[in-house]
Order: sequence, then C-alpha cells, then structure tokens
Amino acid sequence: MATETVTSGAVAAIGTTGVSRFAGILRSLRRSPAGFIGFLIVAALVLITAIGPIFTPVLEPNVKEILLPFGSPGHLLGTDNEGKDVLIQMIDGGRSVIFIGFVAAAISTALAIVLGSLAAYLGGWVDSVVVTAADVVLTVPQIVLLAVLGALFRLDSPILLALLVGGLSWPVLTRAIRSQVLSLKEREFVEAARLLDLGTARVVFVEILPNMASFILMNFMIGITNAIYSLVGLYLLGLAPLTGSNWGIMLNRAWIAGAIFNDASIGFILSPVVAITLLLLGLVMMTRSLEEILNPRLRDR
Amino acid sequence: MTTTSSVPRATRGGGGKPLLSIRDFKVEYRTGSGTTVQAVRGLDLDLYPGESLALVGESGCGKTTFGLGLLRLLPRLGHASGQVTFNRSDGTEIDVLKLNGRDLREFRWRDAAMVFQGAMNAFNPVLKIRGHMHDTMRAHTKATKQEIEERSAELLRLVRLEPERVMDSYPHELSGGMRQRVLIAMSLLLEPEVLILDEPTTALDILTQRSVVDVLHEVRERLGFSMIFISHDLSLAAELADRVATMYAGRIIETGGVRDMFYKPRHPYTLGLIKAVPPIVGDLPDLESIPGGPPSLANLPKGCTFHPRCKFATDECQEADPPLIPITDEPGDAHDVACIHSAAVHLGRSAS
Amino acid sequence: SPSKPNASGSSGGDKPFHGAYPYELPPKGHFNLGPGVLDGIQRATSPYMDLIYPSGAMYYWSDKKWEYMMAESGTLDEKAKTYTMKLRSGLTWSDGTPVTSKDVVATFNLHWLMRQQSWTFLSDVKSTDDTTVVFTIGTPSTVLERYIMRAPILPAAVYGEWATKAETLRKAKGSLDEGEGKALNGDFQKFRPENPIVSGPFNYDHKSFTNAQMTLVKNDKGLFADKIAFSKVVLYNGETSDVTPTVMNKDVDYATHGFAVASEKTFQSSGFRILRPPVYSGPALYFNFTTHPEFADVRVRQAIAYILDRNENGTVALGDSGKPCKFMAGFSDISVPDWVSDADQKKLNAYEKDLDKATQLLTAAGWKKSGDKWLTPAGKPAAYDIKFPTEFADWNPAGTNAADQLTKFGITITKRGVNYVQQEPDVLDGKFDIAIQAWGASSHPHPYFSFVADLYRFNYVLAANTGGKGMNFPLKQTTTAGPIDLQAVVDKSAQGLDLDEQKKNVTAAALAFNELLPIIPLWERYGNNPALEGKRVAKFPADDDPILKNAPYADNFVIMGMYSGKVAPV
Amino acid sequence: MSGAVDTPAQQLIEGPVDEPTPSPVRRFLSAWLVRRLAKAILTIFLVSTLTFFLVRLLPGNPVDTYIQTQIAQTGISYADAAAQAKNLFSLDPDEPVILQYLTYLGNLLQGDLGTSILSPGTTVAQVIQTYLPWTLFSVGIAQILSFLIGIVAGMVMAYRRESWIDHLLTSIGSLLHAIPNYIVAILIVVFLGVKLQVFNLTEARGSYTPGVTPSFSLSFLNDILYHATLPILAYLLTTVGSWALVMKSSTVETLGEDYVTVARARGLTDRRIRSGYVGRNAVLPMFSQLAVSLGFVVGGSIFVEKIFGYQGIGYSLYTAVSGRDYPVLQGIFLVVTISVVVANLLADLLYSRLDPRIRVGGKTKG
Amino acid sequence: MKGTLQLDGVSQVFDTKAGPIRAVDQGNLSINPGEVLCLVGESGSGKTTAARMAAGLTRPSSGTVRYEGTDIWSLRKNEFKTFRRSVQYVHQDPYASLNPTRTIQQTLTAPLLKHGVVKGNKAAVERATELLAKVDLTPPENYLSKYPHQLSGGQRQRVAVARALTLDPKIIIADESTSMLDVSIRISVLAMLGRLRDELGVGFLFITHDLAIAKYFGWRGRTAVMYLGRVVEFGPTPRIINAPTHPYTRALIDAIPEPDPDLTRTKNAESLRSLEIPSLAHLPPGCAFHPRCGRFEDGLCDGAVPQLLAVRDDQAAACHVVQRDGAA
Ligand SMILES: Nc1ncnc2c1ncn2[C@@H]1O[C@H](COP(=O)(O)OP(=O)(O)OP(=O)(O)O)[C@@H](O)[C@H]1O
Ligand SMILES: Nc1ncnc2c1ncn2[C@@H]1O[C@H](COP(=O)(O)OP(=O)(O)OP(=O)(O)O)[C@@H](O)[C@H]1O
Ligand SMILES: [Mg+2]
Ligand SMILES: [Mg+2]
Repeated sequence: MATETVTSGAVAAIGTTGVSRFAGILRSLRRSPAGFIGFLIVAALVLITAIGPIFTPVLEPNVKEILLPFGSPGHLLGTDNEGKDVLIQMIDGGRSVIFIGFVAAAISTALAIVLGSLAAYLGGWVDSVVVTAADVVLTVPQIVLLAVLGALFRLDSPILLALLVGGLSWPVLTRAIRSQVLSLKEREFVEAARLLDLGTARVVFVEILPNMASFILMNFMIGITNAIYSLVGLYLLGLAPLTGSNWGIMLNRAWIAGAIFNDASIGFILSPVVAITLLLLGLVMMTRSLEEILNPRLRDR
Repeated sequence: MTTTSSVPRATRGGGGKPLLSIRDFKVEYRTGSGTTVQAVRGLDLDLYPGESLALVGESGCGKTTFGLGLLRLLPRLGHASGQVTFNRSDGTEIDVLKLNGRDLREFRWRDAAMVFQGAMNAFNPVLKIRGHMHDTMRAHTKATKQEIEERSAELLRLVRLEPERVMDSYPHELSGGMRQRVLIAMSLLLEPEVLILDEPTTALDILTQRSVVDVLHEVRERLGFSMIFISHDLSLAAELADRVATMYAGRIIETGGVRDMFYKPRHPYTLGLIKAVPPIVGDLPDLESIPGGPPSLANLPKGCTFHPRCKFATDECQEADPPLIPITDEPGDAHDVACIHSAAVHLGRSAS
Repeated sequence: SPSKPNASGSSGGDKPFHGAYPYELPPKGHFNLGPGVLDGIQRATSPYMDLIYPSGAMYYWSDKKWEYMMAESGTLDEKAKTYTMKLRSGLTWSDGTPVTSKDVVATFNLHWLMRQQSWTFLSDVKSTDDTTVVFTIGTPSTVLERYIMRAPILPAAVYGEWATKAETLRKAKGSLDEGEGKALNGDFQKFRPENPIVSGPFNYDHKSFTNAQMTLVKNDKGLFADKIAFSKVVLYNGETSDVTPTVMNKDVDYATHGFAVASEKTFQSSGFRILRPPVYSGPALYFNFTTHPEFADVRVRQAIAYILDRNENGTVALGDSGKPCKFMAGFSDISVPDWVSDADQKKLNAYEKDLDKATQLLTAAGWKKSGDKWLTPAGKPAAYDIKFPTEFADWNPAGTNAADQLTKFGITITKRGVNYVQQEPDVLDGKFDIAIQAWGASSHPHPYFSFVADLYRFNYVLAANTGGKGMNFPLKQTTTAGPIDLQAVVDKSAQGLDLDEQKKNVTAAALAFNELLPIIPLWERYGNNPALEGKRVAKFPADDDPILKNAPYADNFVIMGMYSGKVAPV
Repeated sequence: MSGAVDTPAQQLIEGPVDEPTPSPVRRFLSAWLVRRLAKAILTIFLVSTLTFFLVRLLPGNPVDTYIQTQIAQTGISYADAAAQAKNLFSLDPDEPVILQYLTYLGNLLQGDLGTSILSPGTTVAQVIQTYLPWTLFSVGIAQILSFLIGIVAGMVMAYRRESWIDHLLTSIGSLLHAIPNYIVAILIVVFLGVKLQVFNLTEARGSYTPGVTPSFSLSFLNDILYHATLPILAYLLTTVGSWALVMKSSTVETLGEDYVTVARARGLTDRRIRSGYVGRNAVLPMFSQLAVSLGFVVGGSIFVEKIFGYQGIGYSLYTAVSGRDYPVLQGIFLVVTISVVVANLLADLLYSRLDPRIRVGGKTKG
Repeated sequence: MKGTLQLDGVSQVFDTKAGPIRAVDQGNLSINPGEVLCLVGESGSGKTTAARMAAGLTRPSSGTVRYEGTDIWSLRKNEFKTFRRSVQYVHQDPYASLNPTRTIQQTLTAPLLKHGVVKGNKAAVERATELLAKVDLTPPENYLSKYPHQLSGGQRQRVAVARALTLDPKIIIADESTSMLDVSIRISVLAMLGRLRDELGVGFLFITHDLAIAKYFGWRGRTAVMYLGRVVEFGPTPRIINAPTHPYTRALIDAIPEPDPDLTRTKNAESLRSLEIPSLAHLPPGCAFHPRCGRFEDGLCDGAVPQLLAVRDDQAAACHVVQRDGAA
C-alpha cells in the first residue's frame, strides 16, 4: 500500500509549529472537517468493539439458519455458513484487529523512534547500518516477508502477531523519523541546549522529541493503517492462524465459504469489508489532516 | 486628473496626470474560522510618470501586500478593494481592480512589472533563462525567436550580464545577484511604464547590492519608467527615490520628497526610523529606537495606530486615526503627514 | 475486448463437454505422464486422464465389476501366481501405430522405475504376444488387480527407451537407491516429451492451452471414439475458488471440486443438479496422546464422541454432502455391509449425541466439573487447541464447529486454522493437541487403505519416518473382546487372495476401532458436484444409479458414462 | 544623478560561474554511478542472503511435503516415497545450511538461479520468465495509468481547492487510498463480476484467450489487455487515490512557490503556467516515489493475482510459499528486489535528468 | 596578544561534493571579557564557521582554540563543561533558536537547575525573572508562561540573550543576532547588549555582515574583516570604518548607501574588476581578492598569499600593495 508515498513527500517540509502539543493537535483536528470525521469514525469503531462485546450473546451454530440474507428478521446483516449472526460477529470481531493494529504500530513506532533517532543522532556506522537495514527490509515486499515469517512462527497470541507485523514495518517510519531528527538536531534551539550543556538525554527527549509529537502521532497512525492492512491480508490468504474470530478471519471464512458468489450471503462478506474499510478510511482521514496541520505549506496562505 | 478636491493634494507629486492613481486601496486576508485581517487599510497614492517612489516601513506593515494587490497577485485568501486607475501613455484609462482574464494578463508586465522580494525563487527551476524570456515575450507579443533573443540579450547586457552564457543557464546556476539582475532585465522586456520592486536587494551581499542599485540607476535613466521601490532599508530609499512614502500598519502615514523626508520628517514614526539607522560615515552616531513593535493587524490600537509607541502621543491621539493631510504647498514638493503633532516633530539634522 | 475464443462455446455442429480440473502449463506442467512423475500437465487423479490414456479397465464400485476398456479381459491364475491381461485388438495410438502388449510392459517397467506400489506385489511382467501381458505375482493380494487394471497405458514409442533401460536394470537386480538406478530414476523425472501420442478418444489441443482453460479434441482413432458423441472437452483450470464463478456462469457442465455450502446453494438455485457421490472418507478428530495422556483413557474419547452433534457439524461444513458416520468403523459406511456381517454391524456403536452419557463417562474417567468447565484428572482445566487447514472449505468449518460444541460443553477449545501445507507436518511432528485430519481412503475401495490412513499415517508407524510420533496411539490395545494388535490385524486384512480371511480381519479391526475410537470420524464426505443438464449435456446419471456409488476420483462415473454413451450431448 | 553610475564596475559583464573543467565532472559522475551501483548490488546481495536463510527457517520442507502427498495419494510406503523424494529433489535437507548457501551464491554468480524443487526439471529462470511478464504488464499499465490519472486529478483538486469538486475528489481519493487492494479485488468480483455482471468472469480468466497465438500484434495486445482488466482495475483503484493526494499536496506547495506568482505577474497564460510551471515542478518529486511504490504494488500482486486467478509473479509466489519451493521463492525475491532496486536507480537518473538542480552527482540544490 | 578566548591559526576544512573547501584559513582572533570583537564579511566568508570553532561546537581541522590559555580540545570533561558555560552563543534566527514546545520559564530555568546555579524551582523562577528584566522584557512575569510563538522577533531575541546569560558566561558569541530584526528594534537590542557588556563585563564576538551595525556596536572594540575564509583586515573599529586600508574593506564601505539623500548620491565607490566571488573550492592563487581588486598588480598579487601584517598603528591588513606602499 502506498500510505508511505502520501506522506513521505511532506516529511521534509514539516516544521515545528506552535501546534506541536497534543492539545493543539486535537484542537486543530476539530477544525479540519475531514480529520474530525475520521476521528469520529475511528472513535466510534473503537468504542463499539471495546464495549459492544460485553452485551453480545455467545453465538451458537444454527443449522436451520445457515446463510440467511441481509435484513433477515433478527439478523440484520444475515447469518454465516454456521447460521451465526453476522452483526454480532462484527461487533465482537473488531477488538483484536484494532488491538493488534495499535500494538503493532506502537511497536514499530517505538522501534522507529529508537533506531531513527539513534541513527540520526549518533551518525557514523550506526547510521549506515540502520539505513542499509531499512533499505533491505523495504526492498522485499512486506506482505511476502510477513507470509514467510508467519509460517515460521506459531502466531498464537495477538501480541506475537503484532510483534511480527510491527517488527517488519519499522523501516519506513525509521527513515521518516531519522530525517526528522536529522533536521531537528541541526535546529538552533537544539544547539543552544547543547551549548548550555543540558545533557544528551535531555536534548533528545525534552528538546527534540516533543517537537516531533504530532509527527510521531501521524506516523503512529500510518503504522496502524499499515498493520491492519498486512494483518487482514494475512488472514485473507490464510497465512495467519485463524485463532479466535475477527474481521480478518471473517473475511477469510466468507471467502472460503464462497459467500462472494451467493447473493443471499453477500452481507456475510461485505460486512467485514465495510468495517475494515471504514476503520482504515477513518485513520487515513485523520492522518491526512494531521499532515496538513504539520505542514503549513499545505495550508492556504 | 481623476482626483477630486476632497483628496489630499499631497498625493500628487509633480504636475500632470498621474500614471497610477490609487484611492482607498484595501486588502483583506481571510484567516482561519471566518475572520479577516486588513493588511492594507485605505491607501491613497499617485505615481507620476518617470517618478521613483520609495515605500518604507517596518516588517509586516503591508508593503508587499500592497505591491501584490496592485498587480492583482494576492493569494487565494486575499482580497483587494478600492480604486486603482492606470493611465496608459496612449491615453487609455484602466480600472485595474476590474480587469479580468486576458486584459489582466496584458496589464501585467506590459503595463506594470514587478521585481520580487527574494528573487531566489522567482524563476522556474526547470526552465533555462531563455525559456523564461521566451515565455514572457510570447505571452504578450508575436515576436519571433530572433527578436526575443535580441531583445533579451540587449537587456541582459544592460544589467551587465553576458547574454550568451546567461540565456543558457538554469536559475540555480546563477548567483543571487545575477538572478536579481536577470529578473530586472526580464521585467523590462515589454517596456512597462511602472516597475514595482519589492526589496530587490535584501538578502544580497553588500557589493552585489551595490551593483544592482547601480544597474537600477542606469536602466531608469535610459528607459525612464516609473518605479515603486519597496524597502525597509532607508538608506536605499535615500539613494534611489525621488519621493518617499512611509507605511505603518497598512496605511501611508507620511509622504514627501526624498530630501524633505530625510531632513525634515514630520511624522514621529518616520523620524524614529531615520534615527534608528546607523550611518557608515562619521563618528559614532547617536541612535534611538522606536519602543515596542508594530501592532497586530487583528488588534489595532484605537485612534492613531502609532500612538502606543509614540513619544509625542497625547490623549487626543487615541480618538481618531488622523488623515493624511498636506503640510506644504510648494508645487512639486508636496509633503503630507498623518499626525496631529507634526508641528512638534523635528529631526534636528540638516542636509549635508 | 477479448479475441473471439475459437475453442469454447457451442456453436454449429460441435458438441463440447465442459469440465473443470486444475492443471499446470509448461514450464511447470508438462507431458511426461509417467507414473509418479511430478507436475504432469494434469494430476494423475484427474478423471479426464481416462479420456486420454485409458487404463485396462474401470470399476463399478457398487456392482464390484470391471468394465473393460483397453483390456479385453484380465485373469488371475492363483496357482501359477500370474495375472494375464489381454488387450483389445485393433487399438491404435493417435499416430496410427497399434497399441500392443509392449506398451503395457513398458508402462509397468516405468512403474518399477518410479517405485510404484504395484511392484510390492509383482515380481515380473512380460508380453507373450501382441495383445497378451503376463504379470508374475510375488506377494499375492486382492488389491493387485486394481493396480494393474487402473494403470494408464503409455506409448512405448515415447517412453520405450526409458522402459527398456529400466527393464534391463530390473532384470539385473539393480538398485534404484544408488548409481545407475538412481540416475535413471532422476533423469526420467526430468524427461519432457513433446506432443505425445495418445490412445484415448481425446487428445490435447496444444495450441488452445492458456492458463485458464485447455481443450481436448476428439481423437477419432482413439478407444471407443465412435461411442462418444462429444466432439471436444473443454477443461477450466483452477481450484474451487477459481472455478466457482465459471460454474456459476454455466460454462461448466460438471465439476468435481468440493464446493462451499454457499456456492452449492447458488448452483442449486440457478438450475444445477448436485451430484453427491461418496468419497469414502471425511474429516476426523485426531488426539495427541503424547502431550495429553488424559486422552489415553478410552472413556474420554468416547465421551467426546457423545458430546458432538456430528450431523450439525456435517451440515455446517458441507451441507447435504456431509453425512455423519453411523458405523464409526474406520472406513466408509457404504462399504461396511460388504465387509462386516449383519450381526457384527449391530455391535458397532453409533455414538449419537448424548451429553449425559458423556458426563458419565468423563466423571468415570476422573474428570471433574468446576463451574461450567471440566477439569482433567490431573486437576488442570481441560483446554486444547484444535488445528485445521484454513483453506479447506469443509474441514475449516468442521474444525470450527467441533471446537464450538466442545467448548460449550465445558472443554475449552482454541481454534487454530493453519495453512494446509503446514497442517500435515505439524500433525506428524506431534505439534498439536487435537487436529482435523482425514479418515478413510478415497482411491481404493478396500478397507485396508482406510485403516492405513486412520491408524498408521499420522501415528508413530509412518510418522516415525519424518522423525515425529504423530498422535502416538499405541496399536497394541485391549478391548472388551480382549487384547488386540491392530497393526497385525490391519496388515493381514489385505494379504492373500482369500476374501473371507480378509473379512475376518477387517471386522476385528472395525470393532476395535469402534470401541477404541483412536480417532473420531466426524462425517463422511459426499461430493457436491454441480452438474448442468440440458445446456451441452443431455443428462447425468440419475441419483439412484448405482454408478453414483463410484468414488469420483477413482473411477469417475461421468467419464464411464461418456464411454458407455449414457452421458451424451444434447 | 548617482555617482555610482560612473564607476568602472559598470563595465563589468557577468556570466555564470563555470564548472572548473569537464573531466572532474565526468570523473565525479562516474564515481557517483559506481557508488550508486555498489550500493544497489550490496542491497541485492543482502536481500538474497536474508531471504536465503529466512526461507530455510520455514517449518516443513518440500521433501516431507512430497512424501506425505505420495503416501496419501497412492498408498505407497514411506520408505519408497522417501527414496523417491530423495531422487527427485536435488535438495538434501541434511546438508549444512552454510554449505547450501555457498553453493547458492556460487550458482547465482554464474547467473544460475537454480531449479524448482516442486517441479524438477523446471528452472527458476523459466518459472520467472513465465509469470513475471504478466505481472510487469498488468502492474506497469496500471501504474502508468494511475500515475497519469492521479496527476490530473491532483492538479484539479489543488487548483479548485475547497470547491465541491476538490471535496469530492479528495474524499474519493482518501477512500481509494484507504481501501486495501484485496478488498478492492473482492469488491470488483462481487459487484462487477457477480452482481452486475458487467464483466464476464469466465471470459476474462487467464492471461489471454485460448487459441490466440501470442504475438506482437495489436489484436493480441487488445486481448491480453482484456484479460488483465480486472487486476489492472484493482491496482489502479488502489493506487490512484494516493497519487492524486500526493499530487494535490505537491501542487498546492508548488502553487505557493514564488516563481508561480512571478509567472502570473509576467502575464503568462494559465495554460502555460499550469503545465510548464506548476505541473512540471509538482510532478518532479513524485518520480522517486514511483519507484518505491513499485515494491508495494508487486507485493500487493500476491493478493490481487490470487483473488483474480491471474497467473503472474504474485500467484507463483503464493504457490512457492505454500509449497516451500525454496529456489523459486528465492528467485522471485531476487527478481523483485532487483526490479525495485533498478527502478530506484532509474528514478534517480531520470529525476536528475528532469530536474536541472540535481546533478547526477549530488542532491544539493542551487 | 593573549585573550580569554583565543583562536590560534585555526582552519576549518569541509569536504564537499565539489572538493575540500577551506571555510576558515589560519584565523587568529582573541576576545576578553568586557571587550567587543566584530567579525564582518560577506556571506560565505567563514564568519559562522569561525564562531562555531570559538564556541567549541566544531573542532578546527588545524590550529588551536584556547580558553584561558588551554586548548579546549585537550580539556577534561569537567573543564570542558566550565568552558562551555563560559562561552555562550546567540543565534541569528530568533524564530528557530527557541524551542517552540517549551515556555520561556522552562527554557530559562532548565540550565539554571541542571547546573545548580540556583537551588530549587522557586529560586530558579526568581532568577529567570531577573534575567528577563535584564534584557528589558518588562514586566517579566508577563513573559514567563508564554511560548515563543506568542512573542515578537525582538522579544524572542531578548529571551535568547537571557538564556545565554543563565550560566553567567564570560563571553557571548552573537552570530548575526540582530540581522533579522527591524531597524527600530535592532537598535534597542544592540543597546541592551551594550549595556550587558558594560554592566556584566561580558565579552562579545559580534558577527555581522553589516558594517554600519559593526560600527555602532563595536565602536569601542576591534573589527576583523573576513574574505573567503581569511581575515584580510583587522584593527580598532573606528579605524576600520573611517580609514580602511584593504581594497576589499574599502569597497565594502564605499558600497554602503547612507541614510542621507545628498550624501549617498555623491559617494564614490572603490572600483572593482569583477563582481564574481570565487568559489572556495577553487580559490585563485595568491590574494583571493585579486581577480576583483582594482589595485591588482600582475605578479605581485597572484603570487603569494598575503599575510595579515600591521600596516598602521594597531591596524593590520593582508594586502601586498598596501603593505608595500603603506597605508594611505
Ligand atoms: N496570506 C496571508 N494571510 C493572512 N495574513 C497575511 C497574509 N500575507 C500577509 N499577511 C499579513 O499581512 C501583513 C502585511 O504583510 P506584508 O508581507 O505585506 O508586509 P511587508 O511590509 O511586505 O513586510 P516585510 O518587510 O516583512 O516583507 C502582515 O501582518 C502579514 O502577517
Ligand atoms: N558543514 C559544512 N559543510 C560544508 N561546507 C560548509 C559547512 N559549513 C559552512 N560551509 C561552507 O563554508 C563557507 C563559510 O561558511 P560560513 O557559514 O562560515 O559563512 P558566513 O560568513 O557565516 O556566511 P553568512 O553570512 O552567509 O552566514 C561557505 O562556503 C559554506 O558553504
Ligand atoms: Mg515584504
Ligand atoms: Mg553565518
């Protein structure tokens, strides 16, 4: 996916502006209608999938109600090949997708922050190694790498999956953060801090990183988007274990069950499709408006 | 003359019909969430043929905005209003703010050209200088390739550049000073009657600045266009202008002949500016600064916008923004000031 | 827009048959159709191979009768320990040369070269005249006839050189594991004949091949070419999900794929008949006896069998084609009456869903209930993984559903779908708690093969070869009837030519299987093959036609119908 | 009037600073090329090493897989199946991995990518030759189309900022950018193929119509285009949104550049400004992204080709992963790596040709 | 001449794509507390490079930077810290030199607390308030909780100065610290800096390209004129401004317009032969100014590189012609 492409161009132009703090970000996000809608979508989905499962009943297979169509009484989105209600599965099935997306993004962002700032700050061979490693990992199509690694590990726990997905998507973020730190480290206020002998840790964490807060947030959201893309893709191809049930697994099941070719069961396959799309769309809209906030050159002048 | 008697005579420089007559010129910028700021707030100005007018003032007082507004080049969120009349030498009269499409295109560069602040970025980086010259000529004339080449070469030589090499260069291959001069040459391609120069030498080294200033002197002498010279460097104004106008917070607050303005400024702001400029010759000068900074456009002080920084200010100053009124009557030496205390203002220096 | 396809559609006088079966184009797929060679243009199991390289005969599973094809007859001489195959006369290859016994001999020499199972029983093969081939039997077995009669006969003109070398080596008692033999075997694998001649009524139309479809054109010189009214066969490439839209488009007359329930519904509603031939196998639950000793208690396995609603499981997975096993004998319910007497059949427990019984059995085995969860005798919560191949449209829901049923009863099951390629190595390696694997065998009607699949394949017997133990179920067991060595019983069930002796052993194995439940068969799979009548094909065999008892991958009834003229164009 | 006019400086005529001598430039250029190539080769080497070991870590190997299949299908005994497998596969799973690696590298240096394990006798080169062209064809056409459409749409959005058409296109762009390619592929099958029957899924199967002989004719091109329509559509839909959005940002930035204002001041026609000033400069930075995106699209082909059954490199990749066909897997990895690296190299060269500010040598501006 | 901070024959060589360039070549400078040393020159002449070496931000390629007599690059960690604190830097761009995410108070108290200049947060705030008052930001309380973007350029620059003062430096290096400010504000900032010099005895290395500013701020100090990495003229500021000897200095001074219409129009400029500034990567032989110099003499000027030698009193110039003919 080309999420990277959308933002990479902006990286260079992103400056530290007065809105670097989170409160400012939220305020600005509210001002951008698209960003706000995106935020609402994501928030709504997160809320539904976090709280919804508390209220949903445990589903039983029902041989008599197999593959009911969209809008059947009692089954708004129809039923699946086991006769289970699709709507309830939708409510239950977002948790792990979103959770893994967040954790994976957190992992890759954390990796990227550490590697990127180390590479930029230390320079020299550390920089060369990190940059080359990032190039190499970037060159191999990620999804394929994931598929191969997915077969290698028993991806039992969501955490492990998140680790793998997150562990592979660091290069793009690392490069972005590296270039950001590279430019920030040359900033005069950083030099001023160094002249005042405030200490390396302080310079990096107090002077430099807060200036990247929104940049990191944006990359974090790109990370979530990418993680969910990879994750669901793995499920769809059946390259990740189908433990439990979530939107990705539903998609796989609907695909395997041939729901796509059956008019009556279109709700079975379209529901996860729509949910995943909505989630990603919300994230992309948020990312885009963050990007505009970050890059004053994209705003009207 | 399009002006009526209600208009301050001071906007007239010499005699005859002004080339450019600006009345109540305003520029508004829309800023986020539906609010607007006025960057130029009712500006009256006449520019006479052959005249060189310097527009000086602190950063942010609206000088660039004024120049852009005049050429209708404001960014999307800017809006100009008022009246700008341009009297072509062939007698036709143009209402600049009503121009559209093709007419506007023709007005630009052919009637009035502009040399921009920071010529560094004034050129399309992927086009050679030749391309810029051709584009400009083609947009306005049916000149042949040959003619364009010749005309460009002539002008480049005029600004002391080697046409053979410069024409084939990409902008980035030229130094800042050279680029600035190419831009001047290009601005003269169509022999405009007015040339607006927005800080053409800021960001240039002193020796380069000198050569650009010299070039300007020379081409003006040869081609005799009128010039609006925008700068915050008073020394340059002193050198290049026939007439000087001081801008403060979007308005002209004083205007007059260059010697008048430098030796007998009558507005405390002009006075303050002059006093703050260190000269190079002589002993350690006695300089003074104007306290505080320019007001925010979104939140202008009541009355005279300068009063919070003014040492002459009285309570009266807070009541109304004083109009620009003439203080001398000598023809050809108009001097207008927008200050109720102008009589009290003295530089205490005189012409050398 | 597409070019006008010149190989599909039914225009004018041509009478096509449209089928679907996966194949591979060159460079991967090729025309070396020797036995055991990888990536022949079509898999050996493709029913359509019988139209190109017919074998000696095909079998009516229900009638237990051979329908002779290339062969005119086959006779077993028990005393002489020989089996004689007589070819029909007048058979020709597509280049006009006659089909002779030399071709058969060459074919079986290739079988030897490629270590085919037939040579476990054979000791020699030779031709006595142009149409007679004599097979000498080394180890007598009732299954040998099938090996001989169902082997596609290959042209010596193409493969003869290899066969001759193989024969020389065989006669010289050369080994295939080293030296010349090894090299010959390896080289043959890489042999790539072009435009091979065929003996069947259809031949490859090389020009028409794309990775989407291939056309088989009529070979007028081929076997029974005059009886077959179809002028050509179009085969659509691909696995289930690839061909489903094509079937829906009514571009396919008959497909052997296992379709998902949803697809089946669509087919039915758009006018397809669904043929449900038995496949003689299905999914079963396998337990890991190494890591979970509690399963070693037979009561636990029986309890699990009682917990499961196998009807629900079959319906969810395969609709009407997933039929719960009623005999639980370890081989197909259909074959049970042939091998087990009525009296013995009554001894077979059907394990109908009975939760009380399950509770009783578990309690007796020392399990306890804590809340609504069961604890094993060791006091640990009963929680297991169930592994199943994600891609299999029927096994996937079967595994999921079984997991749900057990979980509901208080045995917590985590579903773990894995890539189908990973499933088998994992099970062999013992990397599972409970797994879905096949029971039964669909290529051979003899129960021996089913028991090999049930008890050997994923057990230490065969798994040892890959270094694992599989489920690690000890084959020496004690039943209510006394101690039994399952391995000995199963091995004996296929040996010799005495059917009654075999039946005794099969019955013993079946009863032991039913009681011990080393694996729990969930249901028996029937095909859900869409068949389109009236468009290109007039009729398919009726549902009650005994030919529908044929396993579609072994002796395909549609192909046999085409030969017999029962399956004909409109 | 001014004293300065009389200074001798007036006589001075200036030209641009000459580059010292051409030969160092050429030396420099070749040094850059050498360095760039060395880096490319290093990347390729590292990727092939990485994938070699990665692939060998996969659980299960093709030999075991084969043995199991044989036992299951023909009831052959394990020993026989194992012996046969050993003959079949030129792979000895017991050989030390490092030795296998050295052999692999040695062969690679001679241009030998090895032989498929799953289909003995088929070289990896043949496999790649068979499948890669279709992916290159479909991905290439889709990329070109989506790049062009994206550029036009992006410029429209930037020029009509905040208008309804901007909002509409931006929303569509975001949506397309957000939807994963596999979902688009599924939606295409559901709606275009099954529901609306706009597209005959049977006819579109395969790479070309049966019976048509591949040739360099227009009708053949037309035919393969038809068969690639769905994959192309899927790639197009999933990438065009990103291009449009990137182009929009880039154009908005360019529109704010001084030289655009100056061009307007110079009275140039809107058309000229749009194409020669805004468009050209806005597109420039996108070229390097074009190369990077290639990797993503090829990666995405694994989904798209699987779903449409289009037999390109993604399809064979999936097969190779499932079947543990090491050499094929490695070969494909290598080819993809090389194409991404080469595309990057080309993009760099192209970029430096298109942007005079960037000498082939360095990325310094001005 | 020994100074508290002293640059002894320092050179800085950068490796660039166009080859190695000598941004500063054999520079000698020295600054004492309470003194002002102005460094003037055109863009690219090496002023910033020299200043960064003086501040210990970059290590010279050759030559030594001494603080109180010791080479700062041979100092032990602790001693280097003392040096760091004694020599502070005020940057050019007031918009970039303050961390946008930190309030003025945080910016000012961080070094105070970190180095234990004061004990406790309250004392630090008090000290910050004093510092703000020192730089004429009154009332200081108004500024403490502000973020940089809420201040004007002049105010920011004052905060930057206040920050430089937190550690009681002996020397402040001001690199074009006023060039981005408006004229009116510039003078008041300069006045404030002058007061700091007088009241606190801080020494200034004052860098500017504007000779008029150098003259105003450094009237009681000395001025060094740089051209292409070398100091070409050096002496007391009044002499450099009013009686320059080096042709380059003269050209610079002549080129500056005067804020006086009559005066500026009668000024005569030193003649130049070329406007082209040679690239540092390809310096002309001999005197780097010779291709542009109106007094160029063949054989003399393009031979040896002229050394900076006294030509008059305490005024030194690096010009063959002036050294031969004597200062006019
Ligand atoms: N696009 C815009 N939107 C809102 N406000 C603007 C915009 N452009 C300029 N302004 C404001 O208008 C005022 C005048 O700006 P302008 O650039 O004309 O000043 P100037 O006198 O040219 O200043 P300088 O000397 O710094 O060039 C400033 O306060 C500026 O912040
Ligand atoms: N880190 C660096 N790498 C390479 N070259 C450099 C570096 N820093 C400075 N230079 C070069 O050294 C020369 C002197 O630069 P320096 O910044 O010291 O000049 P300056 O006199 O401060 O100019 P300005 O007035 O523009 O600030 C310039 O040609 C510059 O390009
Ligand atoms: Mg301006
Ligand atoms: Mg500098």
